[in-house]
Amino acid sequence: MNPMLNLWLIPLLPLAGAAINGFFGKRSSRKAVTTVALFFSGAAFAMALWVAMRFSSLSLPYQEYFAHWLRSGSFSVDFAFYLDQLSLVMLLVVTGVGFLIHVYSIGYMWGDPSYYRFFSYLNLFMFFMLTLVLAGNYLVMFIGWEGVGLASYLLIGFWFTKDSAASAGKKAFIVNRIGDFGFLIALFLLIRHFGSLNFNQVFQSVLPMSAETSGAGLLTVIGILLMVGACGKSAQIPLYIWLPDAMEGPTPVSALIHAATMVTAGVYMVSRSHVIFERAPIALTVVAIIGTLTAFFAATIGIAQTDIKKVLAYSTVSQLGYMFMACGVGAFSAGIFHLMTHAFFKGLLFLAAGSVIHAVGGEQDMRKMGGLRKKIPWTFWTMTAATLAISGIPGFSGFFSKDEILWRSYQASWVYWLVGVITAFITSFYMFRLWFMTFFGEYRGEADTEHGHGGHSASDAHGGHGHGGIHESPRVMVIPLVVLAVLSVVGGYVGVPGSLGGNNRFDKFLGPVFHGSAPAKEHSTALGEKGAPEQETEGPEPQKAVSTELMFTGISVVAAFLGLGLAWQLYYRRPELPDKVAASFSGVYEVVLHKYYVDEFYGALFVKPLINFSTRILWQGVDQKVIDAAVNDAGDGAKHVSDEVRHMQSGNIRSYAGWVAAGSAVVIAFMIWMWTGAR
Amino acid sequence: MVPSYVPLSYYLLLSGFLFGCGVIGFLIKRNIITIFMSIELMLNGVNLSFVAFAAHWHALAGQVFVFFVMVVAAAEAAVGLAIIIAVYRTRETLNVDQVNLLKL
Amino acid sequence: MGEEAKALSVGVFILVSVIKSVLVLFVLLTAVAYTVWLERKVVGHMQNRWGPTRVGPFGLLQPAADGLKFLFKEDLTPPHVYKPLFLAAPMMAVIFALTSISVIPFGNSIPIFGYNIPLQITDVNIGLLLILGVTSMGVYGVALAGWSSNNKYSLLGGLRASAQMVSYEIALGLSLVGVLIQSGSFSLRTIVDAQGGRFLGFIPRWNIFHGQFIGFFIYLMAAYAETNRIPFDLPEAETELVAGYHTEYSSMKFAMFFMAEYANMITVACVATLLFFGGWHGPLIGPPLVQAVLPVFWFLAKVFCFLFLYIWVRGTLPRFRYDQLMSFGWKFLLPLAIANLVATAIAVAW
Amino acid sequence: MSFHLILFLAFGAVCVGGAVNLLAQRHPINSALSLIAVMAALAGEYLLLGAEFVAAVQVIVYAGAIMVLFVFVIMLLNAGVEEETKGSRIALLFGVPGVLTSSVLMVWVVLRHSVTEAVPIGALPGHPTDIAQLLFHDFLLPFEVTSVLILIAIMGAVVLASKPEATARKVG
Repeated sequence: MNPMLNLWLIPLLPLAGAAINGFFGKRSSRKAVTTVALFFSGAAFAMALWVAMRFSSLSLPYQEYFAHWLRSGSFSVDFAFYLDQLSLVMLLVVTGVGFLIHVYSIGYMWGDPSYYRFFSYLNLFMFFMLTLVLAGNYLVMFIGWEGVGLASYLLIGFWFTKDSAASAGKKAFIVNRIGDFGFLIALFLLIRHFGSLNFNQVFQSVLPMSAETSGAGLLTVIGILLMVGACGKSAQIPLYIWLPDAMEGPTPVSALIHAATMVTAGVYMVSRSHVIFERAPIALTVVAIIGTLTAFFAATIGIAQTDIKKVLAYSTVSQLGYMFMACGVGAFSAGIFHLMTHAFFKGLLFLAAGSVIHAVGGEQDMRKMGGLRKKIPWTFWTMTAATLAISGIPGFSGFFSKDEILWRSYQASWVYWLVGVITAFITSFYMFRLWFMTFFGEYRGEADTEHGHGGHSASDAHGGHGHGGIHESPRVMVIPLVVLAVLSVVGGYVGVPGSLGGNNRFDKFLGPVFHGSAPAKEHSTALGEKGAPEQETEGPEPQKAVSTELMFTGISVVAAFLGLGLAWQLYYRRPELPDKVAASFSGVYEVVLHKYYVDEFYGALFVKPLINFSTRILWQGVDQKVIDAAVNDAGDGAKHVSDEVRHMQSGNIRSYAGWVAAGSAVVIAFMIWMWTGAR
Repeated sequence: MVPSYVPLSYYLLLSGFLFGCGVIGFLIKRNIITIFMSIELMLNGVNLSFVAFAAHWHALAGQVFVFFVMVVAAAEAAVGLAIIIAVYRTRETLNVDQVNLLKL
Repeated sequence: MGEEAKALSVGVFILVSVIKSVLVLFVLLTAVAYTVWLERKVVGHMQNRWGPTRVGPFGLLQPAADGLKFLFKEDLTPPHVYKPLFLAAPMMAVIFALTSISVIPFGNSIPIFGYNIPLQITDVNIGLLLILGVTSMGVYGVALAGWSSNNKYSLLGGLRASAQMVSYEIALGLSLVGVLIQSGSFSLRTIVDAQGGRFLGFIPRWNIFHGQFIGFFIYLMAAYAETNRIPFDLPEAETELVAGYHTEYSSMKFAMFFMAEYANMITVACVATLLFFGGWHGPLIGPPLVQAVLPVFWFLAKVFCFLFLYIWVRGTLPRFRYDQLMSFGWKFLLPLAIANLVATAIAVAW
Repeated sequence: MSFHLILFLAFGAVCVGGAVNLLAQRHPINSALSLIAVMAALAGEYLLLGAEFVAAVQVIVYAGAIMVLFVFVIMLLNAGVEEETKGSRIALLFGVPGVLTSSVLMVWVVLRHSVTEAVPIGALPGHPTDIAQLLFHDFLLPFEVTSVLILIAIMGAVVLASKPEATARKVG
């Protein structure tokens, strides 16, 4: 039997930190707040590591039951945790990256007046995220799901005095709600048809079912609805619009929540429910298509962005698209693999970007940067590592994961692969564009004296750093950068594909979760072209496959280097070219610059009609003319009636007695009548 | 002496009569104290029927209920008379028709 | 309509009852009269006077003289009184006072003409409760008298009387409950029979020696208050209220109050004797006839002792102040009585 | 015309007379006295029914304590003859007819359905021990509750009747 791991400690530690900081942080010193926040998040990380060490000795999936939550009839939900390879990976990523970002935030947020609030929120986020990851059933997962939404809302709107921040937070929350709507309906369907939300029971009852190859069935519907939820949380088309705005939050938040952990919750959720998806090929296709489209689409937007964080945001969206593409083609382990590496290098990118912004005094526009290579070497080098990683330059973590995805997607359908490769090219292009614009050429910003005065420091956390001069960030910020840099370099080697002489250990590790759960063979042939059969990744692969895989690897590498070259051409050797290009393609450029006017489109299509509807019908119509009217009329009616009846209540005791007597006479008469009638 | 019987109905009629007198008194009397006495009269009427039924059904519980009624009556008398005194102190009258402001 | 109704035929029963009633009434009234004489004598001697001496030897005819005096005095009713009640009050007082004597047993039943006649007008098995009830009704006489004579002194007297009696009635009843718990009956006869015999051969098995001393003490206090005797005679406090509730009364009506008061004293003394001093129990010696009469003698002797105690106290103690009276009754006697009751209950349940 | 019936009628006559007198009298003290008479007569009825204990308690509690309180209050407030006020029409228009109708109905029911049943004299000797058994054993909880009720009533009476300034001093 399993030893008691006390998993519940892992989420509860950050919660305790959040509570302590939230209640007492206002009065306690920054040092105290720092200590608390670091201690609890670090403790969670240590605990996760300890669990990882004990992991081999566990019989999986390891489950912990704490208490009954709901009970109605046969349906019951418990507070239960569920640990297997998948959630272990997520656990390590969340706690590890989270802890690093905590450390980073100390330096970054030091000058902020509501320092304690930030860390309280951050810890709270950790709590919810861990709950989500460790949940033993969909409902507990949903708690975490909503909780991270809340935390992200709070943190995006951290500088709520800034209107854009506040509205960005609202936007994120509302868009997420749309996704949660789908998620909830999926949960209801699960309850309705499987009578339970526990992963075990649901999956046990799903496993024997055969794949719905012919037309959409229950599982398909559930899958698509789950995907809707995932779209909301993981910023996929059509619900990705909140993520770029979310960059209004402090950069560590963007790094932790909107790059590393929260936005990947959707991927986690989809791959957690892989049993369902594998039996719903149509849903899988939907996932894959959405992922592919998002990847490409967001990447193209990324090209034209000039705000450094916006670029990163769109790249995040597109990377998430990659992950969903992987899930969509049934390569869940590849998706999770990319999730992990992405957590490393994208977190690093954001942190480094934050460090850059920090250095130039709150400026976020890349056109006002440049030539920072010398001034902030640590940031430069770490950022370089991250850029190489994300662009899929061989040897870096991103390369392995992205390559894995591309290869598996090719096995599903060459279309995915093609789009994927193009996206890879674009990715490396805009990443290196960012890289060149930021660190090379000569500095295009204002004079040093301008740095970090009110306006800028208000625009991002730079309160304490009023002094001029572009300067390297303090050590407390640099160390996490370095650690993450190392991780994003070596992080990929856990999953070196067989074709490159490795034996995909990561895939093997996750194997027990994903493999063997696929529907029976004849179905898998039935879904031959799409939803790659899991078996292919197991064991040494056939030679032909190896050679082709190598070829495709080569192609993607070439694409990456092409992107690099183009960026070098445009933004390093001949910096004037881009404007020309933009001018020549002004129409396209405008469209891309304005993100394909998606926000405006949504505004015109949904938001404005909704507002008008609510104003005209709901507010002025229903609320004022029906509800308020009803209430008021009820009040007036009561008043009028009582004005009449009041006279009955003369305050004369004997009159009351008279009424009582008359009434009792009536009652007695009635009773006797009934009684005589009865006999 | 010869064992003799009185119909239960006689007792019931008597108690009903007492009760009715009590109600009438409550209705037509103007003096608060008298009204209270009318209430006591009602209670007594009820008690009589209690005891009569107790004797009729051979159930002592009826008599026990009488004790409870008495206790309630005692409490009611204590509080009621205290109220009357308070009313008199503020209103200088014992006439219910002049104590019609629903407050003391 | 007691149990003995079965033994006797109706006619004889009624006859016997009437005879007994008349007898008891006569004895009682005489006793009342001579209690007054006794009081005057004793108090006189206490105050180093002679008391009544002129009428008859030792003034033994004094009661008769008083009675005549009352009879022939003018019976005046002041114009401002509320007449019906003014007339009714003294009668009430007397009636209630005399009623309560009806259930007092003076001794065992004695055989006369083959009939077994109990020395008691009637023996209801709730005798004690009846006495309590009647004595509690006794307050009406005083109160109504005070109110109806429409005179502020009298009103105060009446108010005091009713308040005092209601207050002390509780202590009185509670003090008796201890005895009831011990004997387990309301019937005075049973209670007395339970007190026959002796402890250790010489201590009579009376309730007062049977753990009810405190009960007896409380009963005594409460009884004095109930009968409006010194030190609790506030309703008729001459010095403050000019004789309180019977200020306006004269001649026979006044005599009625007088009789009522002394009758009550005698009743109370009888009850004390029955409940605490073993009733008619006492050493029985001599020939059968003597033995038949002796219990009655013992009973009367004990009652006499109590009456003497009454007079003695009156001769010695001062009067309470009204607030002292109330606080004594509510704050001392009542808790003490409750404590005694609880203690007795525990002891019996042991 | 049995002995029992005679006694019943005698006591009943006192009851009826007292009740009617209570209504007829205009001075509260007379009403109080007539009520006392009613209660005493009721005690007699209880004796007829064999409920000796109840009868005694009726006399002690009702006639001896509660009514004494009434008389006391009447004397204290020196309540005079009740003055004729316009009164309340409702009481007369609705109340009295209501009472009459309901009582008529009740009489009808009683006469129709329980004439035959009869109670012998002393039908149920309510021995104090049996009553105590019921009171302190079977009805223990109600008994305790009533004791609490009494306690509350006492406190309420004290608070209500104590002089306002006295209470103010106690409170303040």
